[in-house]
Amino acid sequence: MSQSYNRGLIEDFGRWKEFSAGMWAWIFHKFTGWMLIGYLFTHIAVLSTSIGGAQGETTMVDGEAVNIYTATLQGLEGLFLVRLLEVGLLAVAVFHILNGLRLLMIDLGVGLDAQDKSFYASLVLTGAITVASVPTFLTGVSV
Amino acid sequence: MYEHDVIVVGAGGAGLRAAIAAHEAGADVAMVSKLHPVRSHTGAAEGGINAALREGDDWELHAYDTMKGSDYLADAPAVETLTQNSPEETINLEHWGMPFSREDDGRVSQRPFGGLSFPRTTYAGAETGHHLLHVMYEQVVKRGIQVYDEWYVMDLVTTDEPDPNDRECHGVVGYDVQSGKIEGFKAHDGVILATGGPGQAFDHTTNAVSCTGDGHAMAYRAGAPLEDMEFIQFHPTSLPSTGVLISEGVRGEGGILYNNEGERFMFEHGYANNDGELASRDVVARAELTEVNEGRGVNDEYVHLDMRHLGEERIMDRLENILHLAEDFEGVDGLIEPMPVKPGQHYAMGGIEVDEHGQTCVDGLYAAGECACVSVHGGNRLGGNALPELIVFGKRAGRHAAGDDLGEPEIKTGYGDDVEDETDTELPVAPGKAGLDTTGSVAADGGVTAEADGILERSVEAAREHVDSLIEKEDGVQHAEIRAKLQRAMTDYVNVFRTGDGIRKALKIIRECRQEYQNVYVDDPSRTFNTDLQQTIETRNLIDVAETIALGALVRNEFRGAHWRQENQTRDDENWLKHTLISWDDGEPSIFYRPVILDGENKTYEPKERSY
Amino acid sequence: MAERYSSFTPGGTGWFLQRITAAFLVVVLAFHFFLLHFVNHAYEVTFMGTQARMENVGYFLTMVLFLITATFHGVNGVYNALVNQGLEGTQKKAVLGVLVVAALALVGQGTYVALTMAGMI
Amino acid sequence: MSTQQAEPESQEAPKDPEMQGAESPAAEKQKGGGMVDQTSTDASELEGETVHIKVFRYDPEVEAKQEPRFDDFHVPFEKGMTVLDAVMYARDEYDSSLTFRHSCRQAVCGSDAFFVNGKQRLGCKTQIADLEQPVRIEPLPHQEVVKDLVVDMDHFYDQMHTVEPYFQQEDLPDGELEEQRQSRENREKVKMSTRCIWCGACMSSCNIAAGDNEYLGPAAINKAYRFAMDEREDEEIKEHRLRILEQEHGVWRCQTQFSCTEVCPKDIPLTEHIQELKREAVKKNLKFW
Ligand SMILES: Cc1cc2nc3c(=O)[nH]c(=O)nc-3n(C[C@H](O)[C@H](O)[C@H](O)COP(=O)(O)OP(=O)(O)OC[C@H]3O[C@@H](n4cnc5c(N)ncnc54)[C@H](O)[C@@H]3O)c2cc1C
Ligand code: HEM
Ligand code: SF4
Ligand code: F3S
Ligand code: FES
Repeated sequence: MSQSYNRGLIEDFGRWKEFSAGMWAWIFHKFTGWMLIGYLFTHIAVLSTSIGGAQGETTMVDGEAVNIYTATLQGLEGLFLVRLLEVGLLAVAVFHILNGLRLLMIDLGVGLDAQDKSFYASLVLTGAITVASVPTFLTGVSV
Repeated sequence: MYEHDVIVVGAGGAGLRAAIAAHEAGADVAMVSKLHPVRSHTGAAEGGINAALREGDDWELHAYDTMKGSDYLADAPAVETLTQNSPEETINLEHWGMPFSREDDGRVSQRPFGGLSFPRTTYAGAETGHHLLHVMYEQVVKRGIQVYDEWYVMDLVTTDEPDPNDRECHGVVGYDVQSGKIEGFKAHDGVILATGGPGQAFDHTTNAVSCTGDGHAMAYRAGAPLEDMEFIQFHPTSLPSTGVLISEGVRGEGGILYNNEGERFMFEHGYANNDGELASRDVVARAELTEVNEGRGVNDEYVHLDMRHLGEERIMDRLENILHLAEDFEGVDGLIEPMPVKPGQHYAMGGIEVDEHGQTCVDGLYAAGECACVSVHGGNRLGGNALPELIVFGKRAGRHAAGDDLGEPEIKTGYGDDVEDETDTELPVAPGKAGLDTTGSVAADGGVTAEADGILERSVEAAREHVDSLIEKEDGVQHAEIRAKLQRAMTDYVNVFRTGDGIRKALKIIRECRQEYQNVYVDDPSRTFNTDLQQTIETRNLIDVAETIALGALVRNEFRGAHWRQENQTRDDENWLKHTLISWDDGEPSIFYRPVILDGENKTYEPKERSY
Repeated sequence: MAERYSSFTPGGTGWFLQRITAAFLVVVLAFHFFLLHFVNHAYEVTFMGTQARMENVGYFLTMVLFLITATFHGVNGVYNALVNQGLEGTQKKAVLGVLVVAALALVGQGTYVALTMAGMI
Repeated sequence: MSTQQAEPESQEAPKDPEMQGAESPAAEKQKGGGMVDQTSTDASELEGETVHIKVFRYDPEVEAKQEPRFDDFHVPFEKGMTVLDAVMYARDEYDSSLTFRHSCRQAVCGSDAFFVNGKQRLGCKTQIADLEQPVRIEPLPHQEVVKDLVVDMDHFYDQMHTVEPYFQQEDLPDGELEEQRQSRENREKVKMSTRCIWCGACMSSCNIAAGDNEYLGPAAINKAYRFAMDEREDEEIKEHRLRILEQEHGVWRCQTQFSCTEVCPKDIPLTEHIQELKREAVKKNLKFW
């Protein structure tokens, strides 16, 4: 006899303000996972230039013939945007790793009581590592 | 219309056990309950189940303790049936997987309890009732027994011979709370009432909101007498705002009761110079109420139970759950402030009169559990004796209804040669008369025994009309108002302290409530989950039940067990070794008495002074 | 309810492999990142350098294994996520098909790339 | 109602004078529907303090309530007041059509799990003083609403029944009075899992259960845990139970979001139990490899 109707945001994720640590961890983990697999596909695509590279293909950079693989990679690396994305990738990867470790611990039944703390710890560590690595990532960038 | 061999009304411990037993005896059984089974109030029981299981203990000792605890108002055949069967039934629960607390050797644990000569209270942590209820529901699921949950039973379908002893019960009328549909349930072999206690007749109770005495009222209107209704157990330490029970353990560990002047009144006002806070439940409850009545209560309502001096360590170790209760339900931190407590209605010793097989005097109508009175508790129930009653007598009622032969009962029911009519007490008002036929009296159908189907349909029709009229009526009184008034009256005048004058006042107010109820209406026009409607019907039942409690309390002019009368503060074995019975006779209660049976299988239980 | 009663349950195996691959990935991914961003800066990567590393059999095998586990882990993760969102029936089968093909393509192409880097092709 | 004014016993609470039958929906919505006049509440002797609650209202059958809405009530505050006390007061004094399940008032019957200020809680176990006002009270998310705060629990019960929630040991000790032995440690192990009161809070809080109707859900899995870990049942029965749990919509669905554990009013470590079952299932399968 019950009626169903749309209770709007109660039913979906619109209540994000009321999410708890575990839910955020889940969402972030999902997000980072998808980013990583997406990156993996792109990564292999870019690296595919090595097929040409191996056959000695070149392209002209600043009037010089450079191995096409080297040129592609260094060309991309020369872009500020790519560097920035790389920092983002690092953040994503670090979070996924740290939270992944957290999840592995949870699967083993370790530290369940501290699951929210370990999530916050993952976040903080991710932040710290990312910030610390910015100089390394941005050196030698020619804008 | 639904048809089954046996219909069990109520799915608490008693109802579940009855259904399983009837099912095992081969009957097609269905349960009809206004709550989903696991919501039943059996789940609230904490203490345990009394059963003589161990070396050094036996059923006879248990029977002796029970008779003594009852203040010699229990019927020996019932008590002996209980104590003989409890061990087997308790172990049966274990076989069904009940998580009892365990000893080192892996056997079930037992603990001492008030009034018991042997530690025979079998328990599962502090939540024995919860486990008992769930384990039995699990067995019902396992057996695939049909459960109509959230179906409210409005009335019994009974033939209408003038003498209740000739009547037959053919089923019930149910109301589907979710959809508002009203349907008949035909029972080929029997209807078992297991509707629990009537605690909501009082405004402060440890009982659930659903404990509205529906079964009592239905049986009463069908002509089955209610027995010993005046015997109500009050628990001295319940939280004032909700009635949640604070276990006796706090006082056991050394908790102290104070009034608003900081006096340790149990001693300072001489209520119990030896035992103080540890005096028996009724003594402490009366003391607390005296303090409040004499103006020494906190906020004119309660007293303080202080355990701070026990120290955090000891409290955390032994009374941790009490801290949670006080915090969750009263917002009080027991470590830094005293806890407010006051007496609360806790248990009804009386109920629908039945024999050892759970039969009432109406053919095909059974009752079991707190709503019934086989009389194992008499004037006072021992802690841990209600749960075994559920499983022992629930099972017997189920088996008997399904056709198992349990032999000839020793206990008699109904009005008969062996009863004595009440002639002495003058009643302040002619109780009952007013406003009787709001549900279309089931037992009034023109004098001829109709075919079962015919009565069922007529009863369903009457119920539908009744509900329509309640909903269609546009204004009048709301039930909540009447209920509140009734509950106050009961708590003010038929509480721990009872005086003839007070009870008479209560009866007058009850009668007013009955009159006001004539004008009751249901504001919510919806048929979907109309709790307003359900509660309105319940309130009517409460009026009937409250009246029997007050009437019983008025006629019994003695002090026995939980029933105290100012006019006569001693136990009067000369005149009162008898049960009070009240039956509904053409809309008017008639009162009679039946002698108590003190002759057991091997011995007679001679009344002795009840001192511990 | 109980529709599948075989002792080989895809749910459990998938779950288990997801964890095992994750544990493996922690090590290799960290190694990978460290090597190519901190030891050798990515912007300095040249074909020569890559080739030099790849010619080491241990490194080569690690990288191929890295690719396979990462692909399994990633694709299986995506698949689980979609199933959790209520993918059913043919849709589910279709998605599984697409993902398997994509995964095989990725591993195939990746391995091919690695082989060229190692100069084996 | 006005005729009943002079009753000595009735609690001195403000009655909404404008209370209408719901046949006049417009009036109901404005007044009887719970928009209780602040001044009339102030007149109460109860310390003058009131609690502001916003209660979700919906009734498919009553025209004025077909469009879901929130009603405001101002309830006189008393020390120790719980969320359940507040809605009961609102019902008894202001609007008798306010509908919710409740029974025991002591956290054992599991009837009154609501969504209170964005979290699944038992009404009777939640002190209203601990909450931010206005207190928003809604029916449990992810279940169909029957009316007001009442949700349809059938799906929850179905899931509970799916895991065969009953003891299945057939081999019992000889003799009626002989119990099965169980070690204290083992009872301790299953103790928390046996405390479930079927309130449905966990199920309602779980995003996965919300998205996948066939997911057994934390409560049912916990129920299965209660038996699977009970040493009184034989190994084969445990295996049978694990087989039910490791189906596609069983334990693997759980993404360890922990919301179930956080909301459980009985403090059952649900996630822990689910995780342990996952490991048990893997262990069992590894044997076949
Ligand atoms: C706080 C507390 C602690 C207790 N502790 C102990 C203890 O330690 N040991 C002990 O032995 N006893 C104890 N008791 C007493 C004991 O728990 C009860 O007497 C017993 O549980 C009653 O069980 P029952 O099956 O008769 O009724 P209940 O469990 O109350 O069940 C009543 C059933 O009837 C149904 N019902 C009612 N009316 C209708 C209707 N009109 N239509 C359809 N269905 C209806 C309800 O839905 C419910 O399912 C305690 C009681 C309380 C309140
Ligand atoms: C380096 C260490 C890594 C660890 C420890 C790790 C850990 C995990 C774990 C435990 C899960 C399962 C979550 C669950 O089922 O609840 C997961 C999911 C996932 N991982 Fe990883 N992972 C790692 C690397 C990667 C990489 C390199 C990729 C990309 C190729 C990746 C992509 C994914 C994806 C797509 C998911 C599914 C996310 C979802 O649920 O939607 N992970 N990871
Ligand atoms: S596990 Fe906890 S939250 Fe879930 S139904 Fe049981 S008691 Fe409620
Ligand atoms: S919230 Fe849901 S995802 Fe798992 S941990 Fe609880 S069942
Ligand atoms: S009313 Fe029973 S759990 Fe809250």
